[in-house]
Amino acid sequence: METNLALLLLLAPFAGFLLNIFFGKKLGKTVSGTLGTLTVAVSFAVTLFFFLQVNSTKVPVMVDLFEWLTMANFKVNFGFQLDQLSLLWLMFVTGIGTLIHVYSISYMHDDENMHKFFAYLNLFVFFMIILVMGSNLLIMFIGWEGVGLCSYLLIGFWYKNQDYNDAAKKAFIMNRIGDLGFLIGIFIIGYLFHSVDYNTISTAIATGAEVDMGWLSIAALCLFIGACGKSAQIPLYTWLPDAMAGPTPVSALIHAATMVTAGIFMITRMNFLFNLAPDVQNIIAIVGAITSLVAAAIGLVQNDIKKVLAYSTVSQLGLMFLALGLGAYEIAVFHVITHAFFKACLFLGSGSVIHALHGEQDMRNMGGLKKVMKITFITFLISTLAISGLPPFSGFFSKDEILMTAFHHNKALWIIASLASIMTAFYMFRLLYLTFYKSFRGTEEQKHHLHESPSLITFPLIILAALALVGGLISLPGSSWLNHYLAPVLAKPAVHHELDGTAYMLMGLAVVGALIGIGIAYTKYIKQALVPAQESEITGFAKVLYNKFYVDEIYTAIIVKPLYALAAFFRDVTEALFSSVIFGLGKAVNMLSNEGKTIQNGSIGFYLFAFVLGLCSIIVYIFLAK
Amino acid sequence: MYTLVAIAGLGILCLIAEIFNLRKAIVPITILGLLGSLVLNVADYGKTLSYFNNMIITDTFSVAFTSLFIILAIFLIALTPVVHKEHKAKISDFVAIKLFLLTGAIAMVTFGNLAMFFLGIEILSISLYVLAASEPKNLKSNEAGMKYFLMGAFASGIILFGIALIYGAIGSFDTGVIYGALLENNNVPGWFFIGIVMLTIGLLFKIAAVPFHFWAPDVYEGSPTLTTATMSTLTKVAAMASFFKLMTTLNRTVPGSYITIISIVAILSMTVGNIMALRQNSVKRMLAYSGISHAGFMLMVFFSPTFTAGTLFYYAAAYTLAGIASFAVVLFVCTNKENEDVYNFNGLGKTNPLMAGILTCSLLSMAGIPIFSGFFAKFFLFHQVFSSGHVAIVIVAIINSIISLGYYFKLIIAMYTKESTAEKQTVPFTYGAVALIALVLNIAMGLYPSFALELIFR
Amino acid sequence: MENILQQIGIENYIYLSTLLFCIGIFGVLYRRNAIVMFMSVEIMLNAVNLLLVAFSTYHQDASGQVFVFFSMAVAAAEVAVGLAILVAVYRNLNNIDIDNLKNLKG
Amino acid sequence: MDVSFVLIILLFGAAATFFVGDKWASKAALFFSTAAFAAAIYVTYLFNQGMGVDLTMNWIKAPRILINFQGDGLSLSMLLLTTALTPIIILASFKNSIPKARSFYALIMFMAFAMAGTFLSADGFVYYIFWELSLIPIYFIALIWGSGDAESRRKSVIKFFIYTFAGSIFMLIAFIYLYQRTGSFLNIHLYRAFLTPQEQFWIFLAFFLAYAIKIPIIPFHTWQANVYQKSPTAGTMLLSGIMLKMAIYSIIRWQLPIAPNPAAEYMYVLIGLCIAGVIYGSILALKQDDLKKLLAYSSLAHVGLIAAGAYTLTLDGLRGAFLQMIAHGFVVVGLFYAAEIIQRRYNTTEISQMGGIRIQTPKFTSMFMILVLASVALPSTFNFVGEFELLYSMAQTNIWFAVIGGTTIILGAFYMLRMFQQVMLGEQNAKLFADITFGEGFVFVIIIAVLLFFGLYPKPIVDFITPDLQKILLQINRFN
Repeated sequence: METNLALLLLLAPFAGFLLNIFFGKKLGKTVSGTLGTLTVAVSFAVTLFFFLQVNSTKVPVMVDLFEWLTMANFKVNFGFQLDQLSLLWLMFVTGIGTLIHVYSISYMHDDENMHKFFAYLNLFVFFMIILVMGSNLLIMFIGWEGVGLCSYLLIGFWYKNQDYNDAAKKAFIMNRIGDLGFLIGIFIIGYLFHSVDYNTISTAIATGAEVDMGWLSIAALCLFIGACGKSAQIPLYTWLPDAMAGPTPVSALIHAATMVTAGIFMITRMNFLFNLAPDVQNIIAIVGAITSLVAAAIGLVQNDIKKVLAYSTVSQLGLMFLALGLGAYEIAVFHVITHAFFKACLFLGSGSVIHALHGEQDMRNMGGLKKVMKITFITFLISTLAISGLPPFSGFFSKDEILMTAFHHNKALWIIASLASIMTAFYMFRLLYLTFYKSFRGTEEQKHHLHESPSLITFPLIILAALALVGGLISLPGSSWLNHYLAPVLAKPAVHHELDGTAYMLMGLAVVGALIGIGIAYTKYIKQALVPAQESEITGFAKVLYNKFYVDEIYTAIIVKPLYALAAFFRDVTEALFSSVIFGLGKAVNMLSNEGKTIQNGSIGFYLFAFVLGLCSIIVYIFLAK
Repeated sequence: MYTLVAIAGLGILCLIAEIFNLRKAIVPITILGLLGSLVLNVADYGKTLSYFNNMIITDTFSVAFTSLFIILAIFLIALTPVVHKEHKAKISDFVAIKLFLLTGAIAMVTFGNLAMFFLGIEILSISLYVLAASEPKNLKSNEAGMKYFLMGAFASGIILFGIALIYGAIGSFDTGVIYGALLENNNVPGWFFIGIVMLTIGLLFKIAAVPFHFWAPDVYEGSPTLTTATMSTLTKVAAMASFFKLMTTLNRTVPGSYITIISIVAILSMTVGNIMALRQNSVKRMLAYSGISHAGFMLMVFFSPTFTAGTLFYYAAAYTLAGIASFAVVLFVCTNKENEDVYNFNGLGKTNPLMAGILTCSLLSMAGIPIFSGFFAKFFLFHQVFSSGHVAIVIVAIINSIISLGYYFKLIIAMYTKESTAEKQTVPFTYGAVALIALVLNIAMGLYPSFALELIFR
Repeated sequence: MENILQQIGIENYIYLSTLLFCIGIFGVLYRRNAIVMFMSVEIMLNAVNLLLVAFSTYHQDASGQVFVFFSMAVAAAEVAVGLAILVAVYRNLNNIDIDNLKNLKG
Repeated sequence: MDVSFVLIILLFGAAATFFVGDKWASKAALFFSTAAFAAAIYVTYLFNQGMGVDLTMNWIKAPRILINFQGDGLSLSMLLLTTALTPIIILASFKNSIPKARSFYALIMFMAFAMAGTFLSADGFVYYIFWELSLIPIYFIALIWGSGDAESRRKSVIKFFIYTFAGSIFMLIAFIYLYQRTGSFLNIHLYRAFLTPQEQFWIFLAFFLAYAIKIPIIPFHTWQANVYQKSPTAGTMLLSGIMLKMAIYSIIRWQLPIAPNPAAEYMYVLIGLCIAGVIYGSILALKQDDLKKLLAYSSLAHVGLIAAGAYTLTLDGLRGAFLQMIAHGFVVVGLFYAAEIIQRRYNTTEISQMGGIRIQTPKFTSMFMILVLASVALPSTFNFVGEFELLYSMAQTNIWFAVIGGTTIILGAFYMLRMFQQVMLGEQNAKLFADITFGEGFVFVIIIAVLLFFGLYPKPIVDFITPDLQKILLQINRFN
């Protein structure tokens, strides 16, 4: 029964994928979209069932299907594990997934390949479920690469545009760099523990099996590299902003709410391992903090509405990694959830705006949409407040927990994180002001067509905004349901902060910081009514920021270009060289042959002479040899 | 012994048949006669008999080689009427000369006395001089005949001198006596060995080994193609077999330096032959050089002569069968052509797939590609040389095998990838039949190598 | 006969015939006229014949002398064929200088 | 019934194909190759039932050579691969109008025969004969039915032939030497030969030359790209799908058990060489203008990894090599088939003339995409199973091998997706691209089905080959 239900949970989206890919075109857009949505909804329903069950029984559901891989010293089963962590993830994956499917029915309605869009989206949900449900690292890896594939397919959904295809390719390849790390990590773990099952490994660690700590740390580091790729951390983050080439629902689902949090999921999954590698934890914390700051700084000056959100996502992910690095897994998870709500809402809201403006994404050509798009605006506002970390919105609670943990561990990290938060507040409100306030700056044509989006679009927005509003309730400071719920999957007990003076002071500081950010944005974009300058006019540090610290250019210069140059070198020089060695041998023999022809000169006299010479030399040799 | 007499008699019969205007019957009768002598010959198999005061000794070695020669002669004679269809009057002469040539060849492997050997080699040579120069109006043929004759006569002189020295040292021409004398008395005069060396050199000339090979490409090219076929198949292996027999019976006290010389000559022959063959335009010249390299390969049997008689026979059979098949195709392609250059073969794969296929297979066999007998021949040879401990020469042989692919494939490529220059012709029955039978025998030997390999025993 | 041979010594016969043989070889190598080359070859053969006869006497064995007959017959046959070829060449080239026979090479 | 039955079907099929004439040749070839596949399955079934499927016959007395065909997990799995791919390859050529079709299909069948014989022979000499024999048909296929400028084709094909022949003939010498030592060519006897380390070194080297050229391992690969490019696609499929597996199979079957010492001693050099090939091939594939050449270099990279795995001398490495051989066989045939389909319609393999195909042909795009993904070893495809095990075996040897070798998953994704983008995506191509026909799609569907099925459930194959690999491993470790 449980097996069948679990399979239903897993395979429903896959069925949706199959139906859509094979029959989608014939079924028509509405049917195709509905089908796609329903299959995910089914998964959500099943998840809910399991969630309630596990929440009450506290016993994880384990499903083992068959033996998949056989190594010399370990076996990998095709098995699934529905425990607290995976169910939590499944809840928002399928839940938000369903909402975004609903949204997409309307959003993608004009696209000729809508059935494909839904197919890919279903496939994504399917792989995401595998990633989350797997009972060992390799099953997770299937999902891990699978979601990467879907991300590739969806970023490049409008495949006629080669720039989009480039972005898709970039995403896939950068993910693959991380994946290599992940794989190496799996190798080491498999070698150390003779298993890649979560339970086996955690039991082994809990019972104090003798393991080489050095290798263990390396394994943890490798896994973290994998997480970096998927969750867009320095140095592998540059694909995420580019990934905004995909349709907006994709950005919301994959590149904000679910897929990019896979790294956090993985590290939380393996928390027992990371606990043993404090050095790696430090690295994670530092990388997370720096990522959050750098991404936030870049986000300050971007003009593309989705790019801003993308950098904001990177920055928020950085904060989550910071929490992971500090060993506060439950806090990271908390932020993942709240972030999923408000960031999905923000992306969908921006999608709604883009939809209304027929594809316009540059904020300099927006403005004044507040009046036309009421629902979009309100939901957007709620989410913006949430991400900025203002109480009582959900973001406040999760972000504050992170800041507080950082404060207790390392003041420098806390300062960095706080700075990032202030910047977040600034650029989010900059975004809000530029988009919704003042007057419309686009063309007359666009102005004429401005409209609020249809209900299929606004409905998910409302739900998500509501969740963004109240999501913080699951882990209120002091009495956290989440910490309690997650306790069985975490090796160490949750970090518990006393609600003392320091705590309140920190909360206060965080709020003040957010208000400062908002204030600056307000003065600049409402009071002074500034509009961001054209690219050519940007100078100084702003230009560096605007150009994203030239990281892409640097990567191109130090990796891609040399690689191409090397390829060309290999192709034109070494291949020719290798080839000429072989041909050279042949040529040498042929030359010898040509030379030999002159000896064979046709003269009987010479032939006889050679004959006699041979005769004499043989006789002489025989005598000498004697 | 009766084989020898029968074949000589057959030759005379041919000449008489011409007198009685039985031209048409000549070739069939000869072939039947040869088949008859083959039977006669095979009847002697397994026995060691001697005739005429040991002038002729038949053993398994001689019977095996005689059979091979007879079969080759049948092929060559079968080709004669088609080749000379415009000079019907000549047929009887050509057939008779070939029969005499065969007689010489058989004498060369059945001799029990150096006099018989000398007669055999001279009968063979003189017949060949005639055949080489058999187109008196063709300057090329003249030149070939002249070159071959001059150098051949020179070589005969050397062989004769060698025989004289051997006679002087032992006091007998009888190989048995010489063998016995060597067994009893190791202290033979020094000139005995010079005699052996001079005999060796004369035979190296006949098998066209470097540096006594210069005549071969020129003579092969200039001679009428059928004669070239005879030279490169029958003559070459007859000389080789004779050489082998001489050395195994006479050369009991082989000093190391003799083996060194053989190995140097073998290496030179292989290498020079293969390298020179690479840049030849004339197919006949190319096959001449290829023949030189094969002579080099065959010389490797002398490293362990006690065991290699079977291998030599196998190699000789494989090489000659492939040679006959290729020359049949060359004859077919180059009839009425000015020369035998490679471009004449362009597009043969399209215009005449059967002949192209046969030539391809024969060339592959010569190159030593399984499962043609040429491969097995090389394998058995390498195997034996390897067991005798001469690894270095095997490596050289292998490198040469690789080089040889270059020119064999040049011809194959021409046949299959280049556009045809000539009209499609129908294949005369004899060419097709001879080539096909030779190829089938070749492949059969490849599939069942034991038969030929174990034919010779003591 | 025996005495003479013993007096003179078999070595001297060998030297003589070797000398003759070498003269023949040099003749073949040095001359370009085909007929003269034939004759040189004949000298070589005759040198051998001499040697054979000498050995025959030395060994008191008749077979050496019989062999000489063979070799003379063979030489005659050889020359017959050779001269025929020579005539053919002469008809085509109008001379018998072997240096004109260099068309086949390479 | 023994394994020789399959060989007989293939050989008879070759003859029959030749004699039924041009019109029916392709059908006859398809029929007989499918029959051979069925027979191979039946033989495998018998083998699994514990029945003997070996054939032993005396052939040559001195030197003692037996005709001995042995069916075990390893040889039967390769036999199945060969006989499964042959009908696919034949089917893939169906749409082409091939001049002299009967010779073409007969040569394909003959090649299948020779390759199957190579896999099955237990007698080193017979094995060598089949090994060489397989060279001849592909030579003619590439020479006669190849594409491109005739002169350069001739040059590269002859280079290929001489080069591979040169390598393999040294193997023959190694066999002759082994025969001197053991008096037999049978592999089980050769395994038992007690060779000194120095002897082993030379034997190993001789084998290595043969295999390194055929696989190919750099720097012996120069023949490959040109031949792949210039052969007709069926030829390329035979070469890359099956023929180069012969060499890797031979490493496991012959080279390592006979001369394990140098393999262990020079392990780092060998693996390093193979991995260098992985990187080199991958980087080269980045900048290729010709689709088939690109695939050739990608194949170079993939087989480099397989060979590296085999040289780790671990069970994982050997098994991974086997799994990946099968997986790669299917995927590379599929990819070259895709190239062929494009070539059929556009008459070129120049990547620059492609692009914008996806709009016109969604079905083909999806299938091509899946093959590309399988080629980059996406988990749940068969290739992932193999590649994972290979990389894991390398990680056991030295983690850096896995790291450096693992870059193939990055670079592989790089060049394959780049290729896919340039070939398929973008604005609609001016030239019309008809969507694939049922027959064409059918081939793809079979290949994809195999790749996905075994990707998720490789256990049957694993269970089938593991016992015999363990035996081989036992031989490899016999000196320790």
